Amino acid sequence: MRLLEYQGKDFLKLIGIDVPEGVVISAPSEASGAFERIGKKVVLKAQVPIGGRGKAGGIKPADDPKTAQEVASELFGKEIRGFKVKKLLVEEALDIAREIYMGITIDTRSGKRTFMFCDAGGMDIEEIVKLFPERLVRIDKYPSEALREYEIRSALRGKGFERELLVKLSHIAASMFDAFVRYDLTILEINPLCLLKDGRIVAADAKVEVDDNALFRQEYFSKLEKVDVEDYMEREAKEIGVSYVVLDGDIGLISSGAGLGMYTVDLMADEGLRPANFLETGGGITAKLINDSIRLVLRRGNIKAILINLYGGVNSLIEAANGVKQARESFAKDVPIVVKAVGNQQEEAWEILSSAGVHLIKTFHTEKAIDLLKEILSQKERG
Amino acid sequence: MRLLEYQGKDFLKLIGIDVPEGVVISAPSEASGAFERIGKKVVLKAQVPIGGRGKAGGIKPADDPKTAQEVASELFGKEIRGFKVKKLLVEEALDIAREIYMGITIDTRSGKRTFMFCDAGGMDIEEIVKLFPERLVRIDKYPSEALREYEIRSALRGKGFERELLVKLSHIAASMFDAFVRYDLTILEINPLCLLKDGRIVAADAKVEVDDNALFRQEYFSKLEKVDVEDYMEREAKEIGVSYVVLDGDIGLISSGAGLGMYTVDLMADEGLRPANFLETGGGITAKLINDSIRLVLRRGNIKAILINLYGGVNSLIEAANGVKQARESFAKDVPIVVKAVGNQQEEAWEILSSAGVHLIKTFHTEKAIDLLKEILSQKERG
Amino acid sequence: MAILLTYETRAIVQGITGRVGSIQTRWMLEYGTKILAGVTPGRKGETVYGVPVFDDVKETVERFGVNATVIFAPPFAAKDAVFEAIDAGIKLVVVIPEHVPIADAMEMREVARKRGVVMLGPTTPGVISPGVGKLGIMPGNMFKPGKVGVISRSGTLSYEVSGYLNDEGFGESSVVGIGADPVTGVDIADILEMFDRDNDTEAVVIVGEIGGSREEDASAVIRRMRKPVIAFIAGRLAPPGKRMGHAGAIIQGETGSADSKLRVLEDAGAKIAFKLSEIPKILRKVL
Amino acid sequence: MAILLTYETRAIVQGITGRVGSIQTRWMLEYGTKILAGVTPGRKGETVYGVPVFDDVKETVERFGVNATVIFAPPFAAKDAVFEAIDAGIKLVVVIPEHVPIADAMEMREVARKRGVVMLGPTTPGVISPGVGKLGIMPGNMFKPGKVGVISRSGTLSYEVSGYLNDEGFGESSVVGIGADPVTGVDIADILEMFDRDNDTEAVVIVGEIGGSREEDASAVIRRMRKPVIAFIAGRLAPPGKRMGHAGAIIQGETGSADSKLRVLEDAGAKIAFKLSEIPKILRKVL
Repeated sequence: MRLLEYQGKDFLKLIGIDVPEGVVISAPSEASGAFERIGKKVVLKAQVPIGGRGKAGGIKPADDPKTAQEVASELFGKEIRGFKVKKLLVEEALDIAREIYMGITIDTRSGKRTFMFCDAGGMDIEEIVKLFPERLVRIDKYPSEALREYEIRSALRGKGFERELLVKLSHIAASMFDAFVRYDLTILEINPLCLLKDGRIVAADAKVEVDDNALFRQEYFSKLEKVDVEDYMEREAKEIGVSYVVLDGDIGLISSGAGLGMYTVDLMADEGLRPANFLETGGGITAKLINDSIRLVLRRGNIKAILINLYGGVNSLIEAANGVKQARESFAKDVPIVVKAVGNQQEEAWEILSSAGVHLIKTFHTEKAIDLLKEILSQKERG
Repeated sequence: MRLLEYQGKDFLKLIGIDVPEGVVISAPSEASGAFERIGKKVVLKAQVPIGGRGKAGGIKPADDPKTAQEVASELFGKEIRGFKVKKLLVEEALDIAREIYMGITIDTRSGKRTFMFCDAGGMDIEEIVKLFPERLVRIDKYPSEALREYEIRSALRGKGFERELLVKLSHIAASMFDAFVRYDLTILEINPLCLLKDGRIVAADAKVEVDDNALFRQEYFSKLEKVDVEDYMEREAKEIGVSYVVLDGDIGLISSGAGLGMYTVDLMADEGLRPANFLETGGGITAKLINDSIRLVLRRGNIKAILINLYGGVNSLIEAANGVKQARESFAKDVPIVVKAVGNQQEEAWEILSSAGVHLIKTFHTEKAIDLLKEILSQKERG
Repeated sequence: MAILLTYETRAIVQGITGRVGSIQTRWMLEYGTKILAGVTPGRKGETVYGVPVFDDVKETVERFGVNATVIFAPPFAAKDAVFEAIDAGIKLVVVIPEHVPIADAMEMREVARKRGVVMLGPTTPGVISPGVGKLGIMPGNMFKPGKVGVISRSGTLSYEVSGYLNDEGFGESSVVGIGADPVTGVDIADILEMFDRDNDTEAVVIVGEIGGSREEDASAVIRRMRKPVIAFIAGRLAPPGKRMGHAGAIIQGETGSADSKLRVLEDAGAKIAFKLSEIPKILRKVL
Repeated sequence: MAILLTYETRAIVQGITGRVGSIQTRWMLEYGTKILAGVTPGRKGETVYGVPVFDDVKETVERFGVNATVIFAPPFAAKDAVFEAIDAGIKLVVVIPEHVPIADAMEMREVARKRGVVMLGPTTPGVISPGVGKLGIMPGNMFKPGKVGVISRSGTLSYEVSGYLNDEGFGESSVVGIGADPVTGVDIADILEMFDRDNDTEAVVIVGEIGGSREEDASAVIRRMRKPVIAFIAGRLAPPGKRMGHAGAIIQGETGSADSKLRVLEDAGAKIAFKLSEIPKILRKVL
């Protein structure tokens, strides 16, 4: 779960890190009021769940209430990198003396949490680190280890931070790390952390991602207003309980594993077929889940055929077959469906699938399923 | 900080452990209403911060609202082992099938937290454990170690708990241990934990003590209504910042360390002198603290003399001397004061003390200070 | 004879009374696996397909000399189940559940590695040594005894690759799913070393996929291995995954893409298969 | 020559710029102690009575080869200060502050002991080796060089007992406050063993007090010691302390009272002093 900027900043406040003065608005008419509350020059920032919004025109300054309202009207009408603007963060314009980078993520390689600091921040951080690797301070910690302020102070020694600034930066870093652990985060990034000319240290941006699998124990986040991050179909997929990504082709694809799904996409592409989506069921297949998945795939419109690639390991092929049959009998009457199903209880499943009028592959060969699919499509084209 | 029973039970509820249905009342007139709310036979339990209240008549049953009110009136008039009854817990009468003991404390010897379980509970638990040590299940954990439910399940194997009961008891134990760590507790004891005939498992009593030194980070407890646990003078002592215990003699005693104070009490007793109190300053002596301490000691009334036993290590003897002098000049004009003061900056301190008209011992010998005190008292008696 | 799961393996199933746990126990038994006991707290005294159930793992170790476990616990309980197995002295832990919090997976990995425990998963199909037994959820009919070791990040693809190996008469010594989660107990490199030491394995197939760097990290082992290694990466044309912020990008560097993996693996001496169907052909050449 | 604090000791003061830290630094310096640096985060570049201040302990270790620290931190910060010192490789840590949460003291004790660090405190006056130096808050004028080792749970009583030793011409090799808190870094037993190995110590005085079981726990060491041990317990007639619930009573068993301590110590071969003034007389007999 990825937070919008304003939600991320609320979270930073919660853990004791300062952010610029700001007001969130949902309509252009609220902009001048927000300006008055802040009481100085502002920037209006489109709240969209994607990076690069600055270059896409999603961040604009305003020096007076009237301009603020005009800018807000303009932004609320926009679509930024595919996302409609539904909220704006109206924030004090910052008088920046210096920018810093701080970020924490999980190094899946080692299974450690990795804290990173750079004495420069901003959009070019990756370039800076590539060119001047010595400017990156990196501390890795096993789950059993805490990151303590003194380690950060030691690590920042000689990097040009002194007196209170050193103490404050170390404290911010320790608070971030502590929160990262406590709140089951997968990313916590402040870029840039700004030293302002008036002496304040504020997080000018906030990137916060929470482990979806840990939301059950993270009430703060599970109670947050759900962000309109995904395509509505991806959201529906979440409710059904499957992973779903929209692609731009015309073949519906359902697979019972991520690896198998990726492999099937590769093979389809090799054969010039274009999947309309990537839908992976995971290990919890029921008849209903398959039925719902087929409905979801078809909702996309313009679907020429569906390929269902299944193994019966932890998944029940019988459940899957029943789901296909139900869909066939109600809403998926006409679309060609190719099903490859092998594994535990395959014979029973084949029987059900045969009665459902789908094209059946009874061996493990995904390549054969794709050959069959191609054949069906070309027959269809020929009429 | 020690919680009253009802506060302890509120805390158990917070951490997910069931307690009997109960209502706290502050006046006899609320008793019948409380009875109605509970809707069955009740017991009324005096909320006093001391054990043994059952034997002292602080727990009484009532089978109807009228009796409840009468019993409440009786209890509110009582003083139990020195404590006036200001609150009653009106609680459903329990139909008990079995009693169990669970407790956690700190083993100062090893620096570990110790979980204890016994398949019998109640007031005789210490006797039971002495007679049948094999009935005690004990698990010790370093701070870096968690206590996990499966360890408790393993430890309870063969102790006669099965099926859901085993799972529930392990879960309660793990919740207790987790809370003990998270909330900086020094004692968490449920005795007895009752298996009721209706299948519920409830904590029939709760003993909860929190580390006073950790209250700064334990908002739940620091916000709790302060319990009227101590003598009002002990409470005042806490505000001043000293440790204070009331004794039954007539010599005021102020010392700059717990060990020194205990030693002084021993020596006084050997010489037939009886201290009126035990007041220990710790390492934060200021003139005001000493001045306040002398006032506190004198407030006891009936004080024949004051003995002040000080070392100047981390404490400033000059501050102490100024505090004595201020007290001498305002409210402590007549009482004989013997001061022993040695250590850092002793000469400057002696000068101030001499000008304050106290009896001064300039060597380390506490015995000499007590001899001097005896002499002064006998002179006084002789007139 | 095989790695990890051998004739000496004496296993339990944690979560044996659950819907998935019980049916999978049946299938493991039918495949001939030695499942000596099961554990579900509070269910001691019951049996599941003839397997006795206990309240805690320690008792099963004490009674049956158990040395492996297959865990079917709900995701939030997986960590405790793993720690219970490790504390009881079990050295092979197969963690089937998906959706385990990554923080828990990290703790499990740290403890398992410190204690010398081989932990497969989370989100693993488990390990099968065809003809010997299976600890996990893979369909037994997809595998045949043979001389090729298979290491896979994906369960389903390990079934598919075994299909090709069987078709062409190779079969598998053991098929090991390290787990599909970002953080797992063992790395591809760990399993490669086991296969290299195993007398019954003549070649190893790595079925990788895009993301992470487990494949790249295996290159040092591949370089010093005596046996041929064939590598396949799924997701050559898959849509790019989520970016893990600048921090993720900095850590990841150039690793993670199919290109990176294939280049590094080939450079280390692995033969590259672009389709699974190519694997048997390559095997014919190298064996 | 002394234990813990010797001519080789090179110390820092953590919290050197605070009110107490700075004045005590002055007194330690005046006593001749080698204080090479101080640490207060954010204050690097300042000096306190000529001692240079740094932001972190590690830098002082790298620059000055520091091997001991005296900590004057507020109670809530004591744990971090101790961990910083231990992580920087310091093996003698003196924790002056009172009112440290007991959970923090437990963590400090666990880590210190695992890492082979001698931690005195919390709530310790520190250690003084008369004539050599002092790491702590004891008034230097209360001590004289000599051959008696003193171990005390109470700061003030260690001053008083040293007074008697000086009066009678004994003096002290080292005087060690283990700390008055319920949980401390070292036990009486640990310090006894050090004194037994120290060539300059001829006898040891234990100044104990009621509560806990550190005195009882020392009996095994006393039994095997070559040097005479004299024990004193304060609080013979003090009011009984708070009961730590049934749990506390069960753990504590018979230990904790003055009677218990005196009986166990005497049984182990220690000579018992009922008043501090008796100690020099006993010393004359045993030396």
